[in-house]
Amino acid sequence: MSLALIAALPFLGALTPALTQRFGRSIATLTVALFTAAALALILNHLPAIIVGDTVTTQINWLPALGLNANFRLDGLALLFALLILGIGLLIQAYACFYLDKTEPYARFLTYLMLFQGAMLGIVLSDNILLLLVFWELTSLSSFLLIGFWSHLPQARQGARMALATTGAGGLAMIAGLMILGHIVGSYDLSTILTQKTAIQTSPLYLPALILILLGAFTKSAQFPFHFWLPHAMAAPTPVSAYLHSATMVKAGLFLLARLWPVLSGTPEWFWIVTSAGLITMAFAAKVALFKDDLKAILAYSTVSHLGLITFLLGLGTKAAATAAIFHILCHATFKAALFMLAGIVDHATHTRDIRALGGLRRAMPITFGLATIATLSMAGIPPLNGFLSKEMMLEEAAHTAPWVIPVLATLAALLSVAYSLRFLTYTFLGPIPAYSHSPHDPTPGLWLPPAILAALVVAIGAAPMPLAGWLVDAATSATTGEPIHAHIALWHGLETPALWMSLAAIGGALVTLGLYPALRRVWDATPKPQAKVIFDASLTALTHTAHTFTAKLHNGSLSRAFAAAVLTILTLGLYAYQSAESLPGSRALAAIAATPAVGFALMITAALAATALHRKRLLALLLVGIVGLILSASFAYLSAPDLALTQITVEVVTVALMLLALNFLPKITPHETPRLRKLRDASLAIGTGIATAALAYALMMREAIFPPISAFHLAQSLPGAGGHNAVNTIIVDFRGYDTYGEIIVLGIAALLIFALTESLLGTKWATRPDQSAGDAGDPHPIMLQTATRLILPMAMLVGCYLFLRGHNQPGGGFVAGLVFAIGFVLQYIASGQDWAAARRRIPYHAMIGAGVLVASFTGVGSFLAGRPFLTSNYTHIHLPPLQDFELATAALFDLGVFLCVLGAVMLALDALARLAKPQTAKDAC
Amino acid sequence: MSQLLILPVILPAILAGAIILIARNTLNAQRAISILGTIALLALAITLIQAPTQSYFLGNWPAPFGIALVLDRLSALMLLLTATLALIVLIHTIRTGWDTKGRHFHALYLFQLMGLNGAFLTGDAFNLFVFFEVLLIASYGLMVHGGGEARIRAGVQYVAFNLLGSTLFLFALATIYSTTGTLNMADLAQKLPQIPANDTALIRVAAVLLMLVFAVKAALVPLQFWLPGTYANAPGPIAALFAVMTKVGAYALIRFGTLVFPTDLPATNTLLASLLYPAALATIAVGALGTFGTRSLPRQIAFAAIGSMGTLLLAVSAFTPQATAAALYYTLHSTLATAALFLIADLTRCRRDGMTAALYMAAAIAMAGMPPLSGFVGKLLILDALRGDAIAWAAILIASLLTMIGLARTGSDLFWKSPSTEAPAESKTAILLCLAALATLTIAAGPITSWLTLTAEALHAPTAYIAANHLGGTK
Amino acid sequence: MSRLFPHPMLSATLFLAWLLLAGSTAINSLLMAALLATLIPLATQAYWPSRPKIRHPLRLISYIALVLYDVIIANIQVARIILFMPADQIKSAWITVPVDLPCPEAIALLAGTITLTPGTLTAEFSADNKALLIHALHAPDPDATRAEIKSRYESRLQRIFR
Amino acid sequence: MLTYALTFAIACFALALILNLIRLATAPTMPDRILTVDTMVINVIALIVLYGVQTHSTVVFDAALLLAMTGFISTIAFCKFLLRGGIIE
Amino acid sequence: MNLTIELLISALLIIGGSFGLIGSFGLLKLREPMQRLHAPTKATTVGVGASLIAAALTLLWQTGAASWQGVMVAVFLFLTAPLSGLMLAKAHRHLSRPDLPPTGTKAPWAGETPPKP
Amino acid sequence: MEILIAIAIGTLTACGLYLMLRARTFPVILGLSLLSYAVNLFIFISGRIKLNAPPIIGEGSQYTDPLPQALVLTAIVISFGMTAVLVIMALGAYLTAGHDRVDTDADPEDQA
Ligand code: NA
Ligand code: NA
Repeated sequence: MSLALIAALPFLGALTPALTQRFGRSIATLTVALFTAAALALILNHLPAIIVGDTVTTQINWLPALGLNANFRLDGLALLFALLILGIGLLIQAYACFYLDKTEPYARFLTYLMLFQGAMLGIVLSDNILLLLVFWELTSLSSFLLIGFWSHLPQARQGARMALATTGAGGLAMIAGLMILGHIVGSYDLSTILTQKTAIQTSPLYLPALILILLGAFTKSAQFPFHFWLPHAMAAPTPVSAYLHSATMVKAGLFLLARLWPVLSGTPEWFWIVTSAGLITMAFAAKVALFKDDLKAILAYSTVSHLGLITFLLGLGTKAAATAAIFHILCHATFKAALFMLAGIVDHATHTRDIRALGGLRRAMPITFGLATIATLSMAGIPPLNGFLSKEMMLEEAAHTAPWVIPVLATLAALLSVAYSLRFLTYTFLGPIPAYSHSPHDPTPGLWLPPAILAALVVAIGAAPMPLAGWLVDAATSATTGEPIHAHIALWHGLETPALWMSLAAIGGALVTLGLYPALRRVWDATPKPQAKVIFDASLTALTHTAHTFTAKLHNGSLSRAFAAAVLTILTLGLYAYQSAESLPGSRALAAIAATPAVGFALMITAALAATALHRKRLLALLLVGIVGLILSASFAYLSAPDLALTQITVEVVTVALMLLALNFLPKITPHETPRLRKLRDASLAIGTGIATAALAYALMMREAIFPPISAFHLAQSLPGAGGHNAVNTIIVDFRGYDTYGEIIVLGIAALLIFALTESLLGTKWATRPDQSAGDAGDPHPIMLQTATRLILPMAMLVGCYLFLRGHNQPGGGFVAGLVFAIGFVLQYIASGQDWAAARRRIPYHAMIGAGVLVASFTGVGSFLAGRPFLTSNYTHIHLPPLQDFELATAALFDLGVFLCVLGAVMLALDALARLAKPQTAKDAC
Repeated sequence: MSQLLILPVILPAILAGAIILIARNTLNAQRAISILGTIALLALAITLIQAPTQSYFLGNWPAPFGIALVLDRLSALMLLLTATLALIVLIHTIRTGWDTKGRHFHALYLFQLMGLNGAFLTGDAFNLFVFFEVLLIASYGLMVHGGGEARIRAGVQYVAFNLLGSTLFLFALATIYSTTGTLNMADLAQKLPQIPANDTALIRVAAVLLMLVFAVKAALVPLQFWLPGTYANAPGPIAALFAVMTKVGAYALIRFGTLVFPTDLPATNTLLASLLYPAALATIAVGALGTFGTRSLPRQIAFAAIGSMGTLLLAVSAFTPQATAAALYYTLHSTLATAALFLIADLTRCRRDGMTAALYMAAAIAMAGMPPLSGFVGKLLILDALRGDAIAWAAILIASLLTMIGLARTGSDLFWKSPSTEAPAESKTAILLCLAALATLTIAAGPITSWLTLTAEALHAPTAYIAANHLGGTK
Repeated sequence: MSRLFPHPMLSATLFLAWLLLAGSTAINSLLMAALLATLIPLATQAYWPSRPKIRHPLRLISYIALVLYDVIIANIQVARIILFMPADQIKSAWITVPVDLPCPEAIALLAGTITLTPGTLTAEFSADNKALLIHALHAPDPDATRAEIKSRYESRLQRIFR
Repeated sequence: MLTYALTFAIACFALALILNLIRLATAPTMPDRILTVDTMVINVIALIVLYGVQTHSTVVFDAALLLAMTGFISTIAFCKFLLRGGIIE
Repeated sequence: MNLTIELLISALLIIGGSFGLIGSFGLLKLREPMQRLHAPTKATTVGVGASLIAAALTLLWQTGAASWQGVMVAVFLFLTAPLSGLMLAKAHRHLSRPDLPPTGTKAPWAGETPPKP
Repeated sequence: MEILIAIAIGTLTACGLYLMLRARTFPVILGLSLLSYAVNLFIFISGRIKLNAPPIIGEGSQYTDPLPQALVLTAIVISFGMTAVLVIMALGAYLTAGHDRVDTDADPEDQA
């Protein structure tokens, strides 16, 4: 539990600044520092156990199904990193408190910083690689926020995005790599994985896993060629650079290499990939650092170089090299964090970071100069500082590694390291004083104390490595290698160590290099260099552009193309599904073709084709489609489907009215605008699908169902079970009344939608006014029409009642009845106008819909009273002398709901559309 | 048989009917009914999720002759997801006043919930069509709520495209009925294995057509064209609610793919899986490239939604219990994450302060599948379930990266580049609730996934589902 | 009574129509017919605000019989024109018929009669409803056609409607 | 005899439909086309009634009734469209 | 008796069919649009009317049950045909603008285009 | 008869699809109407064809399959509602945009 608490503490701390910021920066800083310190204290609490080689673990089951568990472990390696993260974290918090300007959103900064701290701590404490991934990605995210902290600066935004893209990409590769690792082992728990060296290294998936994991580690630790993001991350405030980009986050990759060292290292693949990446990075970045003029850029490339050094050491795969690597992690964190802080101080004091504009600060800023000297010389690997010790160990390892190019490159890197360090120091602090805009001076202790503490460590560790750092290096290295290690760190190993001579050569070479610097600089400046940022930007821009173009071209807003794609897909896959299986030939006896239906179908087909061919003349096309509807209705009557005929006839009338209402506004002609090729494409798709549909229909009609259809039950139960002769109607109101329930709601919603949209249209200024020039005849309401419709309305209602009442036994029903009523009322609208008809409406159409839904619902709910499910029907025969007995069925009540809903919906929709035709009048609420 | 099963469908319908009948001109009453109704639905869903698999025989007609509702773990889960999302979105809508920008918002909203719940509960293929239509037409209404040129024009495309889908649905259902003589899904599950091996072509056609319908709803490439315009132009909260609409398609694909057309069915075999797999990959690609290459936030979220559907359906296409469980987890996650992003996008129209930025960050993290939120967990679950499939892994991971970069770019442009505008503080309650739900998904991932694992196992061995069909309807 | 039956003729028509539709004169049908014949006119009276006064309902029936007879006769005449008369010999004409009828219902009835009898067709009303524009398919003597309409139909209608 | 007469009548109305189709194709004006469709409706009503006679069933008479009651509405709506643009004013 | 009824029905059917055909034939044959308007009245009245009577008689004769719905069909056709005729005539006139005789009253024809304000 | 119906279904489908592929809203609406006619017929024939056998119990000795008819009824009603919705939306689009093209811009905010 305590480890989980430790991991959680920084996150809890991240919550506090929002609450404490009102009390001022100091309080806010102290509060978060308290959390960091508490975590540190809890870590130190475990120190004695760790030093003797124990491992502290905590297990919390989080997602056992996946193997993602909140398992934490604290061993020597974790301890080393935890101390760096929390210790330097405390210093950074103090430094930042004084560093950031008063106008900056400091609370947010602290929150981000603590989020990062938590993520980083999480990485090193994770005992589950999936959990580690969680924290790993969190560091990418929180560093994105920190780099982009000065969000008003374009380079900050860009640097943040670059870091996120690069480390994010690596992180995703690492997810794959670590998951493969987990799959090889069968567990995602580090404790298990670390014991499975043989299984992992003999697995065919070892190499892919290795490469993917290394991608993650190298991007995070800015190894060549993924180093480019780090210098751009320097757009972050200096405390961030000091913390993330020197001491902690960039070391996460190294941590991972170290963490997995026992199971991944020792193979040729590991050796070659890791050492070459490290060595190249070390030498290459050192060279670049030599030619940079920005203080932070020099430090950034130096960081890259030192990370390369450590990577190189880890790649060697020997315990001694691992020891050196661990030790250098510690040393580098101390001097580099200090240097970043000092660079920040110089920046603050002089308002520049360009070393060509700096100089002579040793007098103006003696404290800074002193601290910088210590840290820089350590960076250069000058004895007796700690940097020297670890560099010696590195050179010693390099010297014993074949081929020769390795020690040579290592020495060269050391040489360059000395050179840029000296250049950094001398250009900034020595030489003449240039004209500063205002006189620079040492900062308040708040700013210089944190680097001073680190500098003290640099000196102390250099002076007494074994008592001060030996135990820590031992513990960490033991944890890394999985075997007890007792390092021997000393200033002097005797004259026969190659490292000594390599160091001397490096220092000497560096002095020569610095002497030749102007010449070298001219060569450098004249050499064309691939600018990583330019390449990155260009490729990202190209990728963005490609993605954008692709998306815009694909989703170009063309509905026709969307349709075409859909139709093609449906057709192709349908045909494929058919082609790829067998089918028995149909054997049903077919019905004979009578002449009259043949004429009818011919008429329908002709009308459909004509409507398609003549679709540009919209009114004509509508008329032709009307013919199709007419023949279809008649066909239903002919094909023993009288209910369908009734429905189709009435729906047709209302649809035509609706379309004409709309066509009143719309253009009457469709322009010629599609190219011939498009028409050809459309025609082929349409014809192909038509043929396929016809074939499918024919195939279905040719054969009986494989199983007896369930409708046999409906036919058998229609009368005894549902109390109606009309099996279609009993299905609609009873067997499948629930479908009908949904269907009337669809209709109701349609009406509400039309009403709502009309309302919103009435409230807006239209781009287009209806073109009324076409129909300018007088006499909007012919008297004969008015008079006749007065008779037709009651007659229609009578017919409606007739169809409603007999629906259960004969064709008809609530739906048709509702439509017939609606048609009667629509006629009033047509004959006498919207004003006239709407003024005579007694019941609001809305209410009819609502009432319809409620009547249908409560009819259904009524069966609850009998403990029966929704919509359970009941019917009874009433004997009331002298009347003949008649049937009362709950289905009729349900049908009444249908009736009301249909009537209300049709009328509401038409009324709304009619109101649209005269937007000048005030809205009349329904 | 518990009457509770029908309530998720008829309760919203009755409330909507009541709104139209008596409360259509009083906004406060509408809001009260709407909120209370949604809370009731949430309570119902919580009750039902603990219930065993059972059927509800409408009209008391026995299956397969009447229509049966079937409540199983999956449908209960979808009910819960819908109710949760609905409540969140409704709160946002009321607090931002979106419901005053047009008529009938609340009635349409309740009908929308009715349609969704009905689709999740039904055990009848044709009834599924009916409730698809209910939920679609309500969504049309909500989509154009408030009007405006761009929205209405996008609405036209949305409606037209879905009408094509609905027509296809009918073709498929007719083919199924014609060949098998039944519409009940459990009945189909029992009958299809008995189809003679030499006469499977027609049912295969039907299966493919049916799955294509669901693919339209799920925005599977190349049937995704309707989505970006619709989601980007819909009112913010409605776009958020629509996050669950694509899941209806996913739900139906899972339901039919495991119950009616499982991979061990001789007639269809792995036909559907093998079609779904490349389509899902293409969907991931289209979604990721769209998220990466688009600059307007709502559109970008729409593409991210497409991408997440691809990821989800990639998992579905494996048709293994483990992958299905992962897909279900991802369903919950991507619904809430998409919704959160849309709600935030709605907020950013007038407000881009630090708090909004933080909310955006959290939602974007979830959407991109970055830790610590559920997107990461979901992604890991799917990767784990698809182990050994390098293409799938690469697709998911690269898409995740592209989504992350795209959302980061938009976020930094939106919150860093353009100064935060001062506007009246709008409520963030709904967004916080949504993120809290995502956090819950993450923290409680253990119990949730073990529940989902059982759900997936039940889906792949649907004996309880089928058995529930034979237990009632005595009329 | 007039409040219960705002349009007695309508009620009668509906009563009869129901029996025709139901195809039965059983007690149930009669009751339902009576119910609907009462309720529907009440429900729709707002849509038929005026109340035409019919003096002689029986004469209305005989008028309808007359029209039916005329329809058959005229049909035969027009059939001959269509089938056998060369197109260029057909002398169509527009004829104005001044009318003097008390209510719109009567005017509509006249106009309908004219259209239903083949060969003539009501094409328009004057804005003040005092004249009908009639199109005659073949009217060598328009005045005669006008006179026949006035004497055969209009005068009868004048006597039926007040 | 009845059968022949019935067949004759059905054939007449079917033929009438074909004539309508020809008229539709050659009609010079929109009102002409509307008129033709109006006539088609009447012919279809007749055919439906005669089909009922042929099958001794009154089930289809309702369809004829509805067509007779509602068929003219489309005609009026189309005409009103030509006359006034709006069919409901 | 049977033969008489059969003859009667057959005659009605033949008359109905013929007039229906003549109506559609007239539609095709007549030259002027206004003339064509007269044609379908035949199908409406005698054509369908005779068929309906034939239908009623046949069903009465063959099934013994009278079907009076046909009467309602005829009622609706008679009620609505003048309306179609009027509106079609108006549409014709509006589009072709023939010279009309005066109304003989102070008012113009109702359908004449009102002067633009 | 079956061949005739199949051809009718095929023609209606083809015509409907061709119109749906047009670039203006009105033809698209007409196309959807034709397509819904086609699908209604298609559902109807899924119960196969029986002449003169309406599913009215007691009217005859054999009946056509009533279930597809009930399904068609539902489909007709729903497609009626949907058509109405599409019509009003097309109208709204035309009134607000000033034209009736169905295609929208790829990414309206990119142009801005
Ligand atoms: Na006439
Ligand atoms: Na006449």
